[in-house]
Amino acid sequence: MIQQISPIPTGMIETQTIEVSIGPQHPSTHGVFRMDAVLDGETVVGLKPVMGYLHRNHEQLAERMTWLASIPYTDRLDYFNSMTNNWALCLSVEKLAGIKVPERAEYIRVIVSELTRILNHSCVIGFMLQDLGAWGTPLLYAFREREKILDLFESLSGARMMCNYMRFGGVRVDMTDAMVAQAKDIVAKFPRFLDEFEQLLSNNEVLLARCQKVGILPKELAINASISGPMARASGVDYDIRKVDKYGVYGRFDFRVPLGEVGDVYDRYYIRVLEMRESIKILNQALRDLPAGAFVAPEVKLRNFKIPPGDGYGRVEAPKGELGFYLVSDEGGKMPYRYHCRPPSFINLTTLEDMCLGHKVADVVIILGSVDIVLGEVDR
Amino acid sequence: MAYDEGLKSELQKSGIFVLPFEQLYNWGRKNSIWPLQFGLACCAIEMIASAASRYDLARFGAEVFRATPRQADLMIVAGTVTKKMLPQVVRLFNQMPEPKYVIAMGACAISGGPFKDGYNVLKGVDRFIPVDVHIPGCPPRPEALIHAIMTLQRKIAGQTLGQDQRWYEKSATTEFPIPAFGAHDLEPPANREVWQPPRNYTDVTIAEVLKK
Amino acid sequence: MIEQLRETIAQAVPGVTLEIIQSTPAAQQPALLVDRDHAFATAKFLKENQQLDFCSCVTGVDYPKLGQIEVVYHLYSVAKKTGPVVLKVRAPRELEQCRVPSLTPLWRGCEFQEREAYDLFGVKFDGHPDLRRILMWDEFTDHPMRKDYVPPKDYEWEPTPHDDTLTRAVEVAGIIPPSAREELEKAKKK
Amino acid sequence: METIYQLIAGWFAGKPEWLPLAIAIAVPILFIVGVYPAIFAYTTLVERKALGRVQNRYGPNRVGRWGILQPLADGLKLLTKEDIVPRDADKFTHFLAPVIAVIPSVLLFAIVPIAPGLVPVNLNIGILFAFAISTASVLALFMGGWASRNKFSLLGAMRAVAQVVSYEVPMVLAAVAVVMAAGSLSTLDIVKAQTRGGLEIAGWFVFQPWGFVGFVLFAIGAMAESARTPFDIPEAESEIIAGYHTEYSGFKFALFQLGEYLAAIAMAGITVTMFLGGYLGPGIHIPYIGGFIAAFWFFLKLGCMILLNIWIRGTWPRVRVDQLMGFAWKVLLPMSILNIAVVGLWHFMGNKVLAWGVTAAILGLAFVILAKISAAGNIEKRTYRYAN
Repeated sequence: MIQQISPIPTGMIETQTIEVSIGPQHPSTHGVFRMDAVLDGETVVGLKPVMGYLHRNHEQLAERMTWLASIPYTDRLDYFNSMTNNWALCLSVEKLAGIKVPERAEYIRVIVSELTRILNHSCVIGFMLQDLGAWGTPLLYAFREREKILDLFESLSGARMMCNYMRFGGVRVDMTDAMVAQAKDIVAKFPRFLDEFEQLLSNNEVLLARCQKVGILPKELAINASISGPMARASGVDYDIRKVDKYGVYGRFDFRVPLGEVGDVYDRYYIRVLEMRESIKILNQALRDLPAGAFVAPEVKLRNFKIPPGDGYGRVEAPKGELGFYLVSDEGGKMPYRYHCRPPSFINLTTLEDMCLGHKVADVVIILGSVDIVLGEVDR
Repeated sequence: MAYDEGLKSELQKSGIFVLPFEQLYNWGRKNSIWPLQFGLACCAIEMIASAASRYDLARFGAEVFRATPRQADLMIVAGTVTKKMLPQVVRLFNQMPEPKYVIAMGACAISGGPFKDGYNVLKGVDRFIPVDVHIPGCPPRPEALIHAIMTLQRKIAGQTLGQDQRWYEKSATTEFPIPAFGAHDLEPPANREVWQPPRNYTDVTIAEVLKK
Repeated sequence: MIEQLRETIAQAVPGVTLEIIQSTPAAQQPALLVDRDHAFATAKFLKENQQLDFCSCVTGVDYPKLGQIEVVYHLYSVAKKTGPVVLKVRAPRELEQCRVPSLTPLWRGCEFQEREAYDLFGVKFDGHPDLRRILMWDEFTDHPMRKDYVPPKDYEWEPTPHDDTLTRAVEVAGIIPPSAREELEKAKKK
Repeated sequence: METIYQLIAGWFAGKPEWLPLAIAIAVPILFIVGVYPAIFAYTTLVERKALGRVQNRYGPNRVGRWGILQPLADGLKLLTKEDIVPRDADKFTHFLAPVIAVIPSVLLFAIVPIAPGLVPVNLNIGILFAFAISTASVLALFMGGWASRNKFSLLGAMRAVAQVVSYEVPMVLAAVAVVMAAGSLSTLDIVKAQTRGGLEIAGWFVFQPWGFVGFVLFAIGAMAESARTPFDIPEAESEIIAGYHTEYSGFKFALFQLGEYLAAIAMAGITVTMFLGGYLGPGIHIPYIGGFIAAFWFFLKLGCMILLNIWIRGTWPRVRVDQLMGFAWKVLLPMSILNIAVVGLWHFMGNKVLAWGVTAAILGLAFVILAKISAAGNIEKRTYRYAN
């Protein structure tokens, strides 16, 4: 008898799934990204990412212009981190052409890249909390800090966001003593901001309840799906290109790579906080040891720059993950024959569906926020 | 809509303030411009920066970024408009209630900017929707966006009721045609009602310029 | 190093044709060109025996002179922290025959990148779970990254105040708006 | 109403009998329709400015001094915006929803006393009336979400129904405790029951252990009922665009906002009345000006509650739907039921100092246990390792 009055068989209540298109204009898709979600009530039962709304033909344009002319375009790939994008292209070209970069330029590159990493991570956390519904406060705090770093970039390169700062064989202009002092000042003050930020958020019950055990990405899947950057490290993948390739002068600095255990949204949030602290360590060392000397390799002729025929792949650890450039030079060597950008946030989206299934609509936006995408890079 | 300035100042002296309805209407509109929370590319970050603490768009009453087009007055086209995105941009513009304004922020929104050569990039959003204010720059600084909002405010303050306004002509439709995705390009590639190529636009070729 | 790898693969995958393609002299990233039929088996061997568990970068390259399109895979090992091993597969350029085996069943990271290569180059990946266009819209029929792609003529050249600069740019750097290219060539012939 | 009638009945001795009655009815209505919407308008300005301060910026300051005319400009603009009704919408319901959203919120003010004896309508079932009316507002949210024919609206409407209905229960039970202590459902009597001590402060229910718990429960419930952060999931901007009012433009949207804010203000008023001693405060017994001082205290407390609301909004993330429901049913409901029992205990214990200690201990223990049970499955402390 009990069998008969036990729960209503699912077939008796007729339910329907609804299909919702989240994006391309949506406050939490971080630009023009779209997710075709199938919802059963509030639960996500299907989700397909749709991109291409910002496909700006960067690769084709680069194949029509000289090697040097592509540098300003890389600024606009991941428009938060123009410095690391510049570095990725310069590193690849230097690898193909066999250019040796002077010491001072390498140090300056490390300094600006780590500042960029801090900037990116703080803004990403701000955006993620905006998606959580914190009404802009953490985001605007992050933007306040960002302005300070952008001031330095502006005095360094003349532009706030699109720095166009690096050149093959070095950087465009030298870092003066005043700028080094400014950078030291930023680095000295940043930990206080980070502490304040953490005090406000890291132990907030709502944040913990919302973020923990949401959007779990297992370690094996992370490796298999080519996930890179903080997202992979949050899943426990010990892979940091700064440590593995030791490009530039990263081999000389003492820093650690934080790893997460669970691989959920909270881990991805906290790994970024920890990485910011490690970046500050690197910055302190780099600013202390900054050598004198040339800031650009004098033997490199940027006018009429040519690369011998062949191909090559160079990569850096951008704040969002592995940013690489696959370049092919043909007979003339004046322009790239093939120019391919390996964007980290595009590939990090591969597992979005796996992470979102079974969660609520409200979780989808924070999972996307924790993946940290920038549409300029996803669609190029 | 003529009114007597002399009478107005005369009355003002005796403590009576007269305001034409038009001015009151324009004052209300210009001081409460709510933008659509709509970022396309790089410029969107500067748009957020202009709402953040150093630049603070809120001073002009314009920080209420509404996520739904139904409640927004101003569309800031912040970034590159691609051909894949364009139908959605036009649709969003159609969904906004009149009176509505458009700011084309950055080189890409104005003309395609550095990406003008691209096969998927629209060469200026004004080919499909009417633009009120253009901001040059790649990306424009937040000050430039604030200046654009002030320019828009001046523009609104100078408008007159009942004339030349899209939303006052009963016959004119405020729906802008949404282009369709074609096999090679958008169809049609431009809305000729909104945008006409400049004079000599098509018959001057680069070859002729080179001959000079 | 690469010779050694080539020998190992040749023993493990019978019937495979392998060719070594050199990179630029400085880059030192020689690549293995695998024939289409054995590409999947080779990749499987590399993943399972060489611990190349991380497929970082997938892309296509169009070679109209060879009449072929090349798909390039960059493989790394997270476990051993080595790499890259570059794997290349070639297919004819004609749209119907332009097919290579998909490596998505081995590395999920290839999923979007292979879709992108399909979208931009028209390479069909056999065995891909969800091969659709990813960057362009579905109704689009061209493959714009091919070298013979002609973009739609919506680029209307505007006379600007700095025409002189533009002219100089055209002469010196060879940067020509694509729509103006034909006209320029015609003018030169005259 | 009665007070005004008695006050002015004498002046109209020779006039028709209905005149003083009409005036007595009209004055409170005008007061409610005039003063509270003005408070709403300036709440939006204060909210924008306060959020600005929280976020290190100024907030509106260009329209008039300190941006004082900003709400007027906003109102004017919203009034003159085009009114869009989606083609597929249920037009009548779409029109009706914003109207219904405002009415219950306005009616709520009828029972909020602002000075001794000065309450628009002294209903002897005042609290019951308030809950009956406030639940009606969910109807408007659902109608608006359903009529819009928008998937996001529909999701918002569903969330609104689930949320408001769930939070009604602990809220009413928290109010039951107050009603038990005061022995009346009338709001005036509830305020009177808190009259004790020198400065009219010591008797406030919020200073009793059960009253404090009730206050917290009621404030949370009120926040959820009026869909304010962190319970603003029916219109969660980052998830479902604007929820139930996604498809509303112009003045209809303004009406929804008006309804939401008025409900929040009215709920703050009821919270003040029930737990914070209403209009009680030092100096309310001074002749002639005592009434004004009482009104001042009431509006001061109301302002504090509104500021608390804004402060929370500026700093807290939003909770998720299932967590929200779980919180209502697993934490708030047991607490509110226990609270009722504790009030009974309080009532029957003679020694109030001992009673204070005992009830505080019981409630504190219960809270700790409930917090442990509800959080155990989810929140964990994490440590992070570093790669070698």
